[in-house]
Amino acid sequence: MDLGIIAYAVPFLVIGAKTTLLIAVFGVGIGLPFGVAVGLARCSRSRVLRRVCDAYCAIFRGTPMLVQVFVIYYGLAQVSFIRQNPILWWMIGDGLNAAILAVVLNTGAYTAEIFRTAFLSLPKGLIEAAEACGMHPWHVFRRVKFPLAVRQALPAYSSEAAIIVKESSLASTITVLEITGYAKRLMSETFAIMDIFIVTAAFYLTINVVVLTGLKLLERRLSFAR
Amino acid sequence: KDGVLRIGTEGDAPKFSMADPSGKVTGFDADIANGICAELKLKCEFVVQTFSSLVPSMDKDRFDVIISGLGITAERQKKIDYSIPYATTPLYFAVSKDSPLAGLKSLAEIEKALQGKSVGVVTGTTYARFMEKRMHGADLKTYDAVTQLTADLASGRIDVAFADSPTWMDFFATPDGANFTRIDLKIMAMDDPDVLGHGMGVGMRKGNTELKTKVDAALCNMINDGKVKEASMRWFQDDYTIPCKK
Amino acid sequence: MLGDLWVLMVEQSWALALLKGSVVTIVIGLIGMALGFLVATPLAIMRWRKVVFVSQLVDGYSILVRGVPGLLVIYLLFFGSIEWVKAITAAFGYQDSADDAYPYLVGVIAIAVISCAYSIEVIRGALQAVPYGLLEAAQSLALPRGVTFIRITFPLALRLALGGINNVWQMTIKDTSLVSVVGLQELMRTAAIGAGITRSPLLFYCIAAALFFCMTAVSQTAFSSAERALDRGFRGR
Amino acid sequence: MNNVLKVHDLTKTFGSTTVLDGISFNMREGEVISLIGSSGCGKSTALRCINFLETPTSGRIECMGQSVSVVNDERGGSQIVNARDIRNLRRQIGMVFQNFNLWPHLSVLSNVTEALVWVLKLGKKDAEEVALSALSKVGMASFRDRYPQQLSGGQQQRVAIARVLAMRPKLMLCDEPTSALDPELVGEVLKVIRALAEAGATILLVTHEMRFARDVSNRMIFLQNGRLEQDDEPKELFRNPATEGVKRFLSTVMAANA
Amino acid sequence: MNNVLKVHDLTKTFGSTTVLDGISFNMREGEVISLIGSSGCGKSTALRCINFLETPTSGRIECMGQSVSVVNDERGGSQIVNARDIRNLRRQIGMVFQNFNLWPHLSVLSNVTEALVWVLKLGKKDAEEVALSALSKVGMASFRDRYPQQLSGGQQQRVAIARVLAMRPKLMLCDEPTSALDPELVGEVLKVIRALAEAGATILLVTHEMRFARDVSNRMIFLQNGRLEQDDEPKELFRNPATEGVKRFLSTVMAANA
Ligand SMILES: Nc1ncnc2c1ncn2[C@@H]1O[C@H](COP(=O)(O)OP(=O)(O)OP(=O)(O)O)[C@@H](O)[C@H]1O
Ligand SMILES: Nc1ncnc2c1ncn2[C@@H]1O[C@H](COP(=O)(O)OP(=O)(O)OP(=O)(O)O)[C@@H](O)[C@H]1O
Ligand SMILES: [Mg+2]
Ligand SMILES: [Mg+2]
Repeated sequence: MDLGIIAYAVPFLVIGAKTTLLIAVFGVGIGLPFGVAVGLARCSRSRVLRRVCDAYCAIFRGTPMLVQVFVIYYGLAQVSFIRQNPILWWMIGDGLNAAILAVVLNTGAYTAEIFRTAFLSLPKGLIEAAEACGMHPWHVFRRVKFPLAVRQALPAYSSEAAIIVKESSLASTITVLEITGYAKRLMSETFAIMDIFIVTAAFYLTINVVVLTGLKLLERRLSFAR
Repeated sequence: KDGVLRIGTEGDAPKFSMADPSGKVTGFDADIANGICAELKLKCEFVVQTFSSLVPSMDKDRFDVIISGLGITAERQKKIDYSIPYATTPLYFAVSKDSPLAGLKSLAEIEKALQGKSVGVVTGTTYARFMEKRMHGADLKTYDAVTQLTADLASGRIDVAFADSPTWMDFFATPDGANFTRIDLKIMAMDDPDVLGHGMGVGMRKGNTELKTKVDAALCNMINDGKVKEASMRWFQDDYTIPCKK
Repeated sequence: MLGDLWVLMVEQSWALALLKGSVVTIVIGLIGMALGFLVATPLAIMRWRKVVFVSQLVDGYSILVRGVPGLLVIYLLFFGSIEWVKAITAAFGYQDSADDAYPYLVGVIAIAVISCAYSIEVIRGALQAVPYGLLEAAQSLALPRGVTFIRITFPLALRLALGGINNVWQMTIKDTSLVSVVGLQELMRTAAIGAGITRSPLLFYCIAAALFFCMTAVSQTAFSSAERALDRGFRGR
Repeated sequence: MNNVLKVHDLTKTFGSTTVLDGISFNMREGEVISLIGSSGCGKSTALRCINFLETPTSGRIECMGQSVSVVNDERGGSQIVNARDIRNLRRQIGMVFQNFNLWPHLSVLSNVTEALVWVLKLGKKDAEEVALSALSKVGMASFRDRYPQQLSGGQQQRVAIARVLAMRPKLMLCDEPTSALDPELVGEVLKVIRALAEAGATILLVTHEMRFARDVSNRMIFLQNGRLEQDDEPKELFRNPATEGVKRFLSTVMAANA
Repeated sequence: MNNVLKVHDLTKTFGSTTVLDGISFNMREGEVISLIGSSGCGKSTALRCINFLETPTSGRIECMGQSVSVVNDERGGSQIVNARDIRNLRRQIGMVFQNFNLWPHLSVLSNVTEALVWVLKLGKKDAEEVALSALSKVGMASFRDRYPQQLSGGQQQRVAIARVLAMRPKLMLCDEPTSALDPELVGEVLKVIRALAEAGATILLVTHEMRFARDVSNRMIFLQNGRLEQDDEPKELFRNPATEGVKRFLSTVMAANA
């Protein structure tokens, strides 16, 4: 490894890491509640709602995120209606916003699947016990369904969180300079592909080790005595 | 391998290196490669790979040379060896026809006019560096490919784009590009070789001097007998050859 | 518009190339996923049983592989090993065939290594969620460990893991695009080349997405029926 | 006194098995009714229907006069009162489940305060006070910080009872509330139920302990194969079994008691 | 007759709470012993220790003479017999759990045949035959294709009993095997247990039904706060309670029965 190149690369990557974190934080912050809501909707009694959410999940899980990013950023930009609507254009006109939108939509679909199975596998009696004392569905959800589902979903969701951090790299294809954006530039400037790659990976690894260990600790904290 | 020259190339760069569905590579780079093979009496074997794996693959002897429009810069030369430069493409700014920038003439004027404007370039290119070094006040956006750059220029996300001349020839011919024009200021690599490099060269593993002398000689021959010009005219309708200094 | 499409797809035969790419994607995705799952299951079990030392190793592996970009995994695997392989195969005189086959091998292994790390977490989570009393019942009846696992623990855990495994599979099939860095023309890479040289990225990427969607739609029906089968007995109260 | 609960022609089928077959009875305020019958005769299902946890296939359930649930099977569909009405009703109906259904992620105390805080909107302090008093009624106050899975079967059952007691429901549905308790505790629970009834609560309980049922209830209802066979005062029921089924059931009970 | 089970100075603590405190007793072949005591006194834990589901903190359990489990807390660690020995023992020990623990993904029949096929290595046909005969003993043969969650509480309990019956264990540990059953069925189960005991099985059961216990058992063991307070023949126990605790427990039982 060439220390000179690494020393040159790190300051750029640090700047990029801030953007990566920004995307990831928004991705988790919006994507998790959104995904949980979709997961709930997929277990709901309304057939239409279920179908719509199923389709959404099928599409966003079934296609590569790169394509989703492209369609959202370049594809939608070709629709003049969207270009004229200030709110829509605010969402996709700017690369960073479009990236966050894509990450949220993508992770939402995966999160929904994780939580859907978690919700389906909850012992029904526990929910009935909550309903039987007249709890509002929202409270049933918040105090019984969600805490129990989270405990089961956490291992799988921790993977999803790590994926969000890594997939945020696709933002570099739509002009957002996060870690990978800078890394691409540095690589073609210096051709020190492996060196820069390894440093870049170290950045992602650091973020993810923090995320994954954090979630592991949370999991341990939440596990109740058997 | 005996009797074969293995060539790494990207395969997805229009006009330069295009791998068709059957895997056959055409384009300016392919012509240069075939020329070199003919000179060296070797059989050409193309290996199509993504850009970021080209250099490590060559390092590990998956192929012998990279011919993929690589610009020669001092920094890159720390990692790989280059042949002599054989061609360079002129660079232009493109703006929409009704833009006030359309009439500008000098780099200084442009630099001033670009303050606060968003400018698009393809990431990692020598001219992206150039933009960064020269256009301080501009909001630089980097793209992975020229198609994305031109798409954003068309959709109005960026005010100005900077790329090589073949890109603009292509783009202006499309319906989207009809409203755009290039600023009449030709920038060549020689204008600022420290940043823009010395033109395109063939990349080789470091220390492979035997091959380098052979390839250099072959290229020099091709330049001198007009083969490079021929290829350049074929793909770009213009002569981008850099004369052989030896 | 349709005429252009015809020219691109049929006359320039991009359709065929995309289909070929799909085959590479499916083959590598399936083998990688299956391999990963096979390895993940015992590892997850050991992690669940809290086997000393192995648990820590499994945790380390899973955090490491999930933490770094997939591209690095395949880069290190490929570029880290290729010299050795070259040397060894050259010694036996098989260098040419090794050169051709090795990228496939590494591609599959890399995909397996990645999907394995994700599968471990899914399986472990599901195993932990199986009510302990049900396993005690099996123990008290002296069911051998293996039988308990195959007949009781695994089916119950599988039901809980199915959604997660489905996620891992969908991710894995798309992760096959990583193998393009070792020179394999899978679906995404083919689409990227087509997008680049025909200058119609949206068209090619959307076709690729549609092909991916078809693959996952087929697997989705399989997962749905598996889910229904495993849900037998749980639909009561 | 008003009718707290009117059940009319309640029928419930699971697939092809008919579990409840046209059951009708009324409950007046302050009444304690025991639902008896052999295993699998539909007692739990009846309780679950009354609490709307199960949608009846047909029949009518009228609860607290306020709200009426009309269910028709004439057009093959069930029509139920809306979710909000059900919730309002449930606020006044407490249910002790046969298998307790304590929330495993909450401590004993939280299991009890949960509904107090979120349904009755008590403050945290008040809720804990109420909860502790309910817990001590069943002798579980000292286990307040344990988690359900760290409790013995009988302890779990007592927490489940306390969870409902704390809500002071107007109508209490208890599904074998003493199945895991020793005779001593059965006596305690008996006392608690009596006190509740005296304070005006209406209680419908499923039990297999005939003596307990006889002691505590104003009326006893005997179910067999989902059909209501007799609905009478305990004395009357024991003296004059209405059908062969009741007679046989009681005679084996008596034989066992002998 | 041999001692089937010898429990010596069994102690079990969870964290700081001592649940079992130096319990010792023996069981001879064909004996039926009832373990009684108030809720939370450690009955289930004792059963679980004997079946090695719980590792005792200290003490000694000797089972069927074959194998001895020596557990010491002197050096702070527990030393247990190896897993194979435990499995061999468990093959001859059956356990009916307080909360049934039926496997939800298997039909009633499969719940019973499972161990027959995999532990006793019966063929599929034979296993089903044995299973059905066990199921019919508890009146559940007609539910063979149902899943546990489609059964009532009492039906689940009966399947749990059949699952153990079918294995013809030498030693049966039953944790409140009749808690969810009506008196009629309690009588049936009583018969089954008697028949088993007469056929030579040894049965240790936890129960709250004093009459049932008195009728069925050769000896009764009273636990209080994890201590063994009395181990006597039923008559003797009822006549001469050894300690205040036993006396109080029995007196409330009697009062409840009155
Ligand atoms: N995991 C645990 N942690 C702490 N205490 C426990 C745990 N499990 C059980 N206990 C305590 O051990 C005691 C004995 O429990 P056990 O289940 O043996 O009681 P039991 O005699 O079977 O009572 P019941 O008749 O109510 O079933 C109880 O007081 C219980 O609270
Ligand atoms: N989901 C279901 N599908 C089919 N049959 C069911 C289902 N749930 C319950 N049953 C049947 O309905 C009948 C009544 O069940 P229920 O639980 O009401 O009985 P119970 O009177 O409470 O009996 P126990 O005293 O044993 O608890 C039983 O025969 C049971 O098998
Ligand atoms: Mg019941
Ligand atoms: Mg117990």
